[in-house]
Amino acid sequence: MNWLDALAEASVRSMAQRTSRRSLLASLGALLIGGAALPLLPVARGAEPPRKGAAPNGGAKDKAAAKAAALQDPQSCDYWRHCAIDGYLCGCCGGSQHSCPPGTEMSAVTWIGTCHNPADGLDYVVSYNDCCGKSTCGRCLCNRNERDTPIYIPFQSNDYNWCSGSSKGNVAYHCSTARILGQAR
Amino acid sequence: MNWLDALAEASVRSMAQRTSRRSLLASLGALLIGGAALPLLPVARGAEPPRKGAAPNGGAKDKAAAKAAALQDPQSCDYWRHCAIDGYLCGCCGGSQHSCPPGTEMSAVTWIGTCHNPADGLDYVVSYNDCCGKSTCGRCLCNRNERDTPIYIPFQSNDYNWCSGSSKGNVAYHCSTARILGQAR
Amino acid sequence: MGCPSLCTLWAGAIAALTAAAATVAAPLPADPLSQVESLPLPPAPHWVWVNDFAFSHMANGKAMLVDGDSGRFLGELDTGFGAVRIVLSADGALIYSPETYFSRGTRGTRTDVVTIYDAARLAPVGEIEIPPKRSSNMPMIANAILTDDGRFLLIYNFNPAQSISVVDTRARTFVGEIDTPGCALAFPTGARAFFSLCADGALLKVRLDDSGRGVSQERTAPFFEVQTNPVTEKAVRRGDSWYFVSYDGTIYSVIIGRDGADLTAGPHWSLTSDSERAQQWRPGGLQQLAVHAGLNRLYAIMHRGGPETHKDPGREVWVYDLERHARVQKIPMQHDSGSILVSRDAKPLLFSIFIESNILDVYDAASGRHLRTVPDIGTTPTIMVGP
Amino acid sequence: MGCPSLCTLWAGAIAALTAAAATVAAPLPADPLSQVESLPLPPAPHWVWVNDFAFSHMANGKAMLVDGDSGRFLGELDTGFGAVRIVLSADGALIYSPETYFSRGTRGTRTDVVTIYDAARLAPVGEIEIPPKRSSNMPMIANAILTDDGRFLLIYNFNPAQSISVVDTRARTFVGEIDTPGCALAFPTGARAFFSLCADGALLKVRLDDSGRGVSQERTAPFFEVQTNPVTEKAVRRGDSWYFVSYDGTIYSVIIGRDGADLTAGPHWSLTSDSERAQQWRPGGLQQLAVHAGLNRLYAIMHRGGPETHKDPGREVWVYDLERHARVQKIPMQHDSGSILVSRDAKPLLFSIFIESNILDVYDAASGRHLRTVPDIGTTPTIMVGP
Repeated sequence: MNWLDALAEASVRSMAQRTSRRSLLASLGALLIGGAALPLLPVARGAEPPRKGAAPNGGAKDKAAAKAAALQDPQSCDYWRHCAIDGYLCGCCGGSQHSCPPGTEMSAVTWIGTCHNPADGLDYVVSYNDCCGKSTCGRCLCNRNERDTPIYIPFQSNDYNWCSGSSKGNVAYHCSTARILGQAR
Repeated sequence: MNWLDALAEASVRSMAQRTSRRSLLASLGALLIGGAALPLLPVARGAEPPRKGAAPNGGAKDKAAAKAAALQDPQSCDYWRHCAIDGYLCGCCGGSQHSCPPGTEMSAVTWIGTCHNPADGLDYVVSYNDCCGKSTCGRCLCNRNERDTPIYIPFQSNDYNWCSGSSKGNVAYHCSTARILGQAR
Repeated sequence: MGCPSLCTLWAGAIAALTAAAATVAAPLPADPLSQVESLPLPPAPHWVWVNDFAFSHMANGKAMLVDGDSGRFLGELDTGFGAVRIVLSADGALIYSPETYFSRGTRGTRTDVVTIYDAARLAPVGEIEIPPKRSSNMPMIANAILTDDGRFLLIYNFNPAQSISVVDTRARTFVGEIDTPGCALAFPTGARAFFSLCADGALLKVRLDDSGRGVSQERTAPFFEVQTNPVTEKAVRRGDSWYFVSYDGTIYSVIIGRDGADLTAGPHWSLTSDSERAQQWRPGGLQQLAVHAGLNRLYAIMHRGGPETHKDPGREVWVYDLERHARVQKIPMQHDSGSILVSRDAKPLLFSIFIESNILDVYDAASGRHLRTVPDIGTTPTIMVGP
Repeated sequence: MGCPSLCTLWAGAIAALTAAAATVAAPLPADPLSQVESLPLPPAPHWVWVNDFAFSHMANGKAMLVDGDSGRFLGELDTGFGAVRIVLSADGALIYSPETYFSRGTRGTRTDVVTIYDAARLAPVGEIEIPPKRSSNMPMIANAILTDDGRFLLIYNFNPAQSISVVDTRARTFVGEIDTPGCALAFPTGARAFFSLCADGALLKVRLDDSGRGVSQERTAPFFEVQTNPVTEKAVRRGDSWYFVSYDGTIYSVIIGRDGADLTAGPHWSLTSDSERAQQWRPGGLQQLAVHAGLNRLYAIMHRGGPETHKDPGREVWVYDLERHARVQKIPMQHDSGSILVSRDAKPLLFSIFIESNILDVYDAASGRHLRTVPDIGTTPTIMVGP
């Protein structure tokens, strides 16, 4: 399983919501530095200094407060667990960050990321299980491509519909969760 | 057949494209006066003086020229034959004002209107056969409710999907045509 | 490579990444696998179901459930091609959904069913096949509706022959079809009676037996004037009265007498004053009326325009006392309103949608205060139903 | 009342309305009934098929045909759930479409088929059932593709086991499935050969026999570097070369040798100069490369951004001479461009779409001049194929 080898030391797709990607990247750069001591973890790949050309932090207190709130809001693309999500947020669809909306089924196989929780300063392994069996939810699309791989490296690719792996062979994609699997070491 | 009785002296749904309905109505009022000598025809119902509150004609020559061109453009909601249409214009979907796009089937039963052709000064009975068997075309939506009736008066109602009457019992609605049946007397 | 071996490897990789490390702060616990939400029953009074007709992709209609108090999206049902509405059981535990499917999406064999959903799990628990002739039209409340005792589901057919399919929700069977030539839709008037609206303005009164079969039909003389100022088919019911509104804003009522068959006309009255009519105020929209039984109030979406604007949205909802036939309130709308619903409880919410946008507006029906706007409610939201 | 009697009455009513009246001007003739358009064959070189993934209603994907010269919308196919692409036969007379359906729209029994359409009538003329495991992913050209002689259709499966389904388009049968563990997609290299891309950067070379069955597999050493700067799977082909581009804009080619199995690496070269790289110019998009064989040109959508922007749209298309590996042109885009295609003829058009809008832009590929913008092309247009 070449992609599992890759996975063990792999990069993780990280935060870059299309609609506010540039502003988000600046804050991320800083966040992820907190994970720099964990060289084998995906999150370590995020430990880059803020890049040239990234939008300068406007410095407005309101902005910073809103950003901080969003980091703890499961219905926000900026929620800390969503650092490698791609799809509609189940928290906006009748589920939550770790549960599926009524009547859908959680995919058995999916892709994972490692995210930093600013509230406790810890990094967590997060599993982005899709919820399956109904049409797309259509709410809170959160689409990021940081460290996303092409589909020939499946478990790091956000271009798959992971409902494909559902036990019922039913591929209808509804939304994506962000479950904590455990603390990252 | 009560609704056929009604039909014989019936009103016809006329022009009121949602997006430019108000400007359109003013011009229609004038147009339809040409049909005032035909009291039994639907078009006669249109023979009202321009109403108070209707948008005054801006008088711009460009506007008038554009309007005149649109009256002869089968892909325009303002096309003269479309005086009672409701739906996607087949002329924008791979068909024309009197033919269905490839791979669709023309509905056998539908609703009719009577429209005035400014090019020859004649009124025509127009049949708005739907084209059926594929998903909605999604182009050139033309939605009018003038003299539209509730669905308990079916053949004057634009709230039905007329693909319901297709011989294959297949209700997928794709677009609507505007076929000339003959000159109105 | 199959999933069994792959999944084992996968689990191993995850275990390697998540070995429990002692830290100063107690870390957040792991989330359970395969957790799926379910809803409390009965449904809360401030929940609302919004129908998404999905006009650009009609094969994939939806019904979407929103909590009006929080604005939270609670879940959805996929309701197939040309979805008109779902119907809630009397106890709120089940949902009946008339649905149309094709073996190849938009072509192939057509199958019409009533899907029965568990209202807590929003998952199908049964299916009743019905004749594949369910009417495809702009969604109307009277397209599918339960008899007053909640037992028989009446579904309007149009192909273009007109009939009503009767489904026994208790036995979960299709009972049969009742021809209603020249007459449309179903307006229940009792446990075993309904009427359809005929093209000449008459009512076709139909009685059912206890098995749901039609046992008698009677067609009244024209009840409504249909040529110059027809009533819309978008009626609302309060107790023993169905309220219809004409294009010009006159309210006509059908009063249900003994046994649901003795139908009489109530007094008619206008939503507008002479001066308002002169200003072309009139009702409009797709679900243009709402009613609150407890408050005895009628709500109407109002705008200014000619008779051809009878489906246009409005920016005001006018509220009437149904006893005095008097307007008691005007509620300004934040956005274009094409459909309204008022919850049944004592502190009602007023919900508003419009097919050309995809938001749900929520108001306090008593004060008229705008409480919230819920975004991203489907593609082309049409009509609403509540518990 | 049934349609026969109703239709007779209906015809009578119409006859009454249309009695021929003599007038001074010759009136327009009646239009024929039931006229349905069909398309000339072979397809014109400036036609383009746009895939609508319909992300908000994935059960109703479409393929839409547009004439680039006139901007006219010529027709569409409904292509089911999670539609990736259609495949045109070598002579252009048929269209092969891998499609997924459920018995109840988005639930129930899943059926995967290759629907065969008549390309003139845009109507189904055949259907081949395939295993219900077709990969559901963002549409890629290599999801479904014909062998070089046009006989075998190769379809990528992922559930998450990986394989290729082989369909014999001549016999119109499903031949079988070829396991490709750890390797994805299909890139044909001959009449009976293709390769898949493996997660470690290797190529899995597969040979077929004349019945389409896999007869040998060989996995190369890693061919591409996948950890720091992988090539995307969005390759384009010209003659005996498949051109891949990495996240940083380096072009790598796979050169097909004798019999389609002897694959070697061509020279690699960069789309960008050192100073352009310093400015973070890089390729992006969903169908980010295009090629013109006759002109020997490669086209790439370019924008400025970090490696995580490798799927971002661009506002420029840069054009390269494939022999000299030199940029020869920059074409400014009128709108965000996420996917491009260049027609094969001597006066090629450049087509551009982007999944977040629903327009098709058409350019003269030689001059770069913007010719037209065609509106209302589906809901979420993804990739394009041409004749």
